[in-house]
Amino acid sequence: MTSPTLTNTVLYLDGVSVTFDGFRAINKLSLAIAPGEMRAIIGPNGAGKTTMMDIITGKTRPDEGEVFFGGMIDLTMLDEAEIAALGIGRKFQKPTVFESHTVADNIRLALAGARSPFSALFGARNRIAEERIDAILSTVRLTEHRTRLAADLSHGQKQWLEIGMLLAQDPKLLLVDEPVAGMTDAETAETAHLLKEIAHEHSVVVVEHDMAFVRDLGCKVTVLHEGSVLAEGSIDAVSANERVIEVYLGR
Amino acid sequence: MSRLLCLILALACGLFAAPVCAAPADTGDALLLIASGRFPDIEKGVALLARSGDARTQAIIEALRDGRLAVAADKRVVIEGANGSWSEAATGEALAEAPPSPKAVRLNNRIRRAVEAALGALTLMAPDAAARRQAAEAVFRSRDATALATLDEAIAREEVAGIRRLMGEARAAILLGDAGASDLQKIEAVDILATRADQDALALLRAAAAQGSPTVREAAEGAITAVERRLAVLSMLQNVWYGLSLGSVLLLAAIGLAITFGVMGIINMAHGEMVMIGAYTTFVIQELARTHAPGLFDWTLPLAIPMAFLVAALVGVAIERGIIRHLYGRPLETLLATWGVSLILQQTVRSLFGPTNREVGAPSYMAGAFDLGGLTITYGRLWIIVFSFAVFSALIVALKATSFGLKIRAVTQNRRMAASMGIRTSWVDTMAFALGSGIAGVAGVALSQIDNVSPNLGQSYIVDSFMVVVFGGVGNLWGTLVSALTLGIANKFLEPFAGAVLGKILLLVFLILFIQKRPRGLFALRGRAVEA
Amino acid sequence: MTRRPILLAMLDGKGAIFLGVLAALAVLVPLSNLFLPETSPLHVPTYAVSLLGKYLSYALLALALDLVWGYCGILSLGHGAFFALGGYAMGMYLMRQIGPRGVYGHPVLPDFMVFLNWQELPWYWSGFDIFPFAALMVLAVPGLLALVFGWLAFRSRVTGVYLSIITQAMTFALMLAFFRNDMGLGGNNGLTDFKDILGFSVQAQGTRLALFVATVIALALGYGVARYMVTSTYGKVLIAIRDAESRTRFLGYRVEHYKLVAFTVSAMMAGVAGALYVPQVGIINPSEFSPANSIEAVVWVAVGGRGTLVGAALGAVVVNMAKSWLTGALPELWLFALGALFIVVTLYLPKGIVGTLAERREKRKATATAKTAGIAAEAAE
Amino acid sequence: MRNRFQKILATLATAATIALPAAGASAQDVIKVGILHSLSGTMAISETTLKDVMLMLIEEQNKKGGLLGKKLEAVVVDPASNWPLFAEKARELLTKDKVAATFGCWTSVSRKSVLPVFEELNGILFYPVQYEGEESSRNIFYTGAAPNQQAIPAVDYLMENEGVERWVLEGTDYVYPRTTNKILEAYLKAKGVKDEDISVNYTPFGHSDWQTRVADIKKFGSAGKKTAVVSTINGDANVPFYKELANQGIKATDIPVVAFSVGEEELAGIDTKPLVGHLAAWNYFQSVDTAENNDFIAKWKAFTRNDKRVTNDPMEAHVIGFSMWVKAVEKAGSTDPDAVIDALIGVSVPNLSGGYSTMMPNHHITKPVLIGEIQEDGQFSVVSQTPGLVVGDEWSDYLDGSKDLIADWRAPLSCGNFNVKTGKCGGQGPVAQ
Repeated sequence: MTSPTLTNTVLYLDGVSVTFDGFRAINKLSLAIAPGEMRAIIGPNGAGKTTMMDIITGKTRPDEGEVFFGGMIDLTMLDEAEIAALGIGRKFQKPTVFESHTVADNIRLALAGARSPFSALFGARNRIAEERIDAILSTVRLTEHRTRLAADLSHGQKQWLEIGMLLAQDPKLLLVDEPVAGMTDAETAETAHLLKEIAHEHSVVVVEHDMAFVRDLGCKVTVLHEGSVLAEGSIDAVSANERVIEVYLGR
Repeated sequence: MSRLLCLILALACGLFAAPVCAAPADTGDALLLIASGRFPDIEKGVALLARSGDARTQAIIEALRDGRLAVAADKRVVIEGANGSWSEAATGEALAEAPPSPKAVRLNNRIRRAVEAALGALTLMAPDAAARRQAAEAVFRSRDATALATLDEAIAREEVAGIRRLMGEARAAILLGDAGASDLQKIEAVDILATRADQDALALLRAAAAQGSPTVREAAEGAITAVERRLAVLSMLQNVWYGLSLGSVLLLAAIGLAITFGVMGIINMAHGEMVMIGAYTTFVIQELARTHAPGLFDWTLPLAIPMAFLVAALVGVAIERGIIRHLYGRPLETLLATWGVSLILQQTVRSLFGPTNREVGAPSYMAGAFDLGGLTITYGRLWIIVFSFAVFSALIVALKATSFGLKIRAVTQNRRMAASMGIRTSWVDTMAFALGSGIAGVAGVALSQIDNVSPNLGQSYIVDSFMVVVFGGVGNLWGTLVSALTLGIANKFLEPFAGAVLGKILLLVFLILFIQKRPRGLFALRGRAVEA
Repeated sequence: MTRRPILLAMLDGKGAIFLGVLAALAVLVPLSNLFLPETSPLHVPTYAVSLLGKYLSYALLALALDLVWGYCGILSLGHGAFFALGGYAMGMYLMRQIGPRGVYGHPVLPDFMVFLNWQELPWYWSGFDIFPFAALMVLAVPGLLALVFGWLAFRSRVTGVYLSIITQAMTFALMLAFFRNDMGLGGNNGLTDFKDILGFSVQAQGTRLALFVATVIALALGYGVARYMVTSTYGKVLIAIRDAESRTRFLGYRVEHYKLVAFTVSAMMAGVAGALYVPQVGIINPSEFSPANSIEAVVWVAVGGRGTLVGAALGAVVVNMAKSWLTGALPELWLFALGALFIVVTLYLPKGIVGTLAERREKRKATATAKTAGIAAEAAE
Repeated sequence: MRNRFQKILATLATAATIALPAAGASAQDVIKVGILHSLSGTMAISETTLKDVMLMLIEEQNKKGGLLGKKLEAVVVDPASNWPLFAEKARELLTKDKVAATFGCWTSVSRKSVLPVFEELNGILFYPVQYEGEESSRNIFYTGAAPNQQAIPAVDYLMENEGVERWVLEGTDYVYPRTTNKILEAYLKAKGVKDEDISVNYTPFGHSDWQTRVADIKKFGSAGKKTAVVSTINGDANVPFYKELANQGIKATDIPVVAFSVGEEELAGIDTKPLVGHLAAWNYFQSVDTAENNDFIAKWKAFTRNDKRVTNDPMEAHVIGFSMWVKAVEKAGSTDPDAVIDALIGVSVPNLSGGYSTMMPNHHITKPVLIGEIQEDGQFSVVSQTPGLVVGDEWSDYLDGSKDLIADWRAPLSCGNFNVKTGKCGGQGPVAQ
């Protein structure tokens, strides 16, 4: 891949590899996400989905390859906080919210704005408009749980809260790792709807196992296998691809 | 034998000594001096006795050495034999009844030296090789010129090469200091000592270089530089050895912790007390041996090892069942509880055995040292190194090769999965903790050989142990091994320059900075597993 | 309720009681000491005043420790070091105040320097004869150490036991360093035989009371600062870090900066505690740096209740009172008692004394709010 | 809210009253004696024994009918080897328990920590351990040896009897070894020993790995001249030190070690066979063969119900101190501190080595100095004894800071640091300026 594609991508990976103690988690992975695009990434366990997210968000440094954001910013040079500040939000596989804070506070902490300890100590962060919190809570359908401790939420609600926190960050790119794991069908449908809503003004990358869910999303699909791209295209196209069937759907 | 000796001595001490040999009366004078009880006179007495060449000399001096030479109320000098029999010192004839209130002749260092020198000259031709070796060394130390002739004679008869060499060195030592000796002899002596090339030789050579004819001085200086070069290299090696032995001690102290803390994640502040318990077990076993079976004393350590393991392991089981079991998943709480436990254990031991140090003796094979190409290797340290490596490998095998080890690893890696596979996790926890404690106990057996056996024993090792485990990387036994040895050797190379205190400080600072570079120690696992 | 202005939010029930008690102590203790007759059961003898003062300076140390451990999960096993450094800064001031009244009557040099015949004062002793400077150092020295140490550690993301152990290494190294007589700080004997503070004799009853009151005030202020920090959004972030560090990072917070601020502030508090401790016990020496002391401080916090501030202070006082009492009452057995106390607390009061009480109240409140919330929700539909 | 507040206040108050003294209640028919020795922590090793000795002495005194017709009552506290706690406990003893006299402390730092307390509250402390000197307080009586009662005679012995020319001064890095070694250095130089023949080295407390040091000593000792080690190594570190000496085969006949802090108690922890001939200098050895001593040893073994228990120099110091105090109280006819302090000076009581020890005006006592060689049975055999008694010299003549100072607590001088040059009380004062 070369620069023309690079310039008009929000996220761009080229020839990225990383190894843990000899095991190649990511192998010459290349991927490009256009602005405003929604992309589903599927693949068997150990295909390197989560590791890819670690690399994009600066948690893991790649051994080789380049990772660019918005065309020109080299993510391999930055750490999590800086990358988050750039506008990349991430939702973990296992829902991680601040259990000993109320739902509202979870959102409050996530809302865009100054992040330095001093702004947090003296004012700035303490004067956050409740309206914005309300807005987000209503998008993620948690308004009535505003004052509850995050710890007391149901699994699905936690997933949503975390998505809500992503929204609060108001990122250009959302990385969503298995958002519907352990959700009821109703919740799953809800989530799909929610993500599509979000995708209107953000680029979204969704990692998921649940094929039905991916189908609901109705977006371009990338299949990872052993750390590199196996196939790319519409859900029907990839489901037709026999190598995909062989390594993944087949089982 | 004695006549011969007398003859030789006569030759040795020349004209003025000749009459001495003739008259055993001198023995009488010597004994009078010895009976005086005044150290300087006793010393004179010994010297006189040594020169007298009386057949009784050796017997008397040996008796003196062993504290069997006594002075009776009636000023007679007597020798105490086996099972309380007594004999006249001068003549050796046995006494019918015990002499009135015999008082053993007291020794001090000067007299001990005189005795050594005298016996050295006397036993140069003893039938027993060991005795001859000792004699040669004694003469080398005493440099007693009067022994020269005997020495020549002995060298001529000596078969054992090693001993002959020693005698040669002794001879050289005497000649070098002897004003009478010719330059040729002296230069020859210099060469012999140059081959010996140890501190003592160096000292002699320095002395020779200080006084003596230019030629001798020149030869000596040449030899000195050579010896010094050799010693410099040796001291490097010596440092490595010291480092190894210190490292092995650290390893022993830390290895149990590597299980309870490293593998199980329990911040076990009572670890040091487990070591202490092991040491006290050793003490108890030795006490039993002393009182009941003195013959078995050398076996106390081998015996103590399993016992210490057992005792410490049992205490471990009690702690785990009683306390730690309720704290899994709350590692920091374990710190507090085990801290409490350590206080209790210390006080318990203090009330049981008293607060003072207890004596744990060294069996014959742990005592003394031998020379390895100029390196002094002390047996105690050697055994401890061997021992610590043995324990380490045993542990590795236990964890890697046995089903028990497999279970431990399974449980520590994924408790729930292991449980669902039918492993009784709580049982495994207990066993693992017992294992860690037991090994700590075993370490105590070794440490009892080099350190205080007191209730504070554990406290002095706990901090170091944690350092070692963390530096090596928690949960990685090989890391613990490497870090223990690294810290040990580094410490020993720093000590000569920085001194013991500063050396240790530097090491700690290094450790802190090192953790910055590798926040999970030397051998950290990489990848996602760590985060989980 | 989250709209409540910060200063109001600060004072919850616990805090009010705590400050109330402190105020009461600050007033009642001096009064009873000065005006009640010796014989009255409520009379607090002067030596008891300094004893209380000692407990309270320990309480401040515990408070400082709780700020980092309770609220951002940094288990420091080296907080005794900051305490001791503050103490040494104060001790150096007090030494300089002795002036020519040392046994050798040397105008400037402390006694231990005279008989190890030092010729003049080392450079780092200069300035300590001026109280403001010394006071500044009480804050600056521990603060600076914490800043550097913390910057290194947090930047490279040293966490959990690793952090705990290197903090221990830090205090251990400092202990060895201060034991060295070449340090020019009195070696093993440390600094002692103080005479005056600000021109008043440290022995005098008045001074002791003043020091006690100062300690109470310092503790109250310390509580105020800590409480302000943890109730502000900053505190929320700290707790967020404690619960889910990487999540906080992915939200764009510079975790290391947040930790660093807390760690440094806490270290300074510890320094102040040490500075108040020294004139009341009359000696500062390297054993204050010993890892065991720092661990004990952790124990106080745990006993009182981690993450409750008030609990930490209470724990420090309770444990030390127990210690003072037991070492006198059953000198042979007190270690059993103390050890047992720690075990019992960890087993049966995992949240500590205050923590357990608070938990009960929280539960009640939580259920209540949940109900109201439910009702509100129905109303909304 | 309010009542909860009051509850807490109440609990705090009660807690306080438990922990703190309920003042008064000091019965009139007993005389309380404070015992301030660590029963836990690092110093318990040495100090617990002294606590037992005191209990024994007090029990005996009571058998004899007590003192001034009153029974003696021991008040034991545990300062737990924690120096600030020493000060706290001293305060407790003096204000809460109102003890008439206190016997205690081992380390210099513990004494330094309690000194201001005893001076402030005008108590009496008997300090039984050999120490560095450089101190004389009106309220402290030093029954242990000052450096001139231990170190210097030992060095003289080595020079005369062993012909030692080369010296290793090996010590733990704290004030006692530092001062003692300073004094010895000055003394040796005065005796014409050259700088290169003196090597001074300090190791940390509880130093347990002696390989390097012992090797260095061996090296230093093999320079052709007779060498000796003067050890001021502190209690804990001694066992590993001697074990290493033995292992590396350094015999007393090659390089003798003379120690000032190693007594029978310490040796009880070591197998002494390889150490025979190494020396120690004290004012008392268990092996001293006198009626008083044999009697004391017998009583001690009976009291501890353990015939393996040994006796040592600090124990004797307490024996001397206690009988001095008893005598002084009888002389003064009361336990009033000022009276007793004045009465104590000049009091002379039998020590266990067959002589009399007298309390001098500088609050130090006269003692014989004994040099002993370690025997196989862990005892010492006395190889030399100073002809007369030696007076404890509180201000060493070999240190610049203190050579002009003397202490004399008799009126009119009654000063702990009188400067004979300036004729003023209060140290060298002007001299230094």
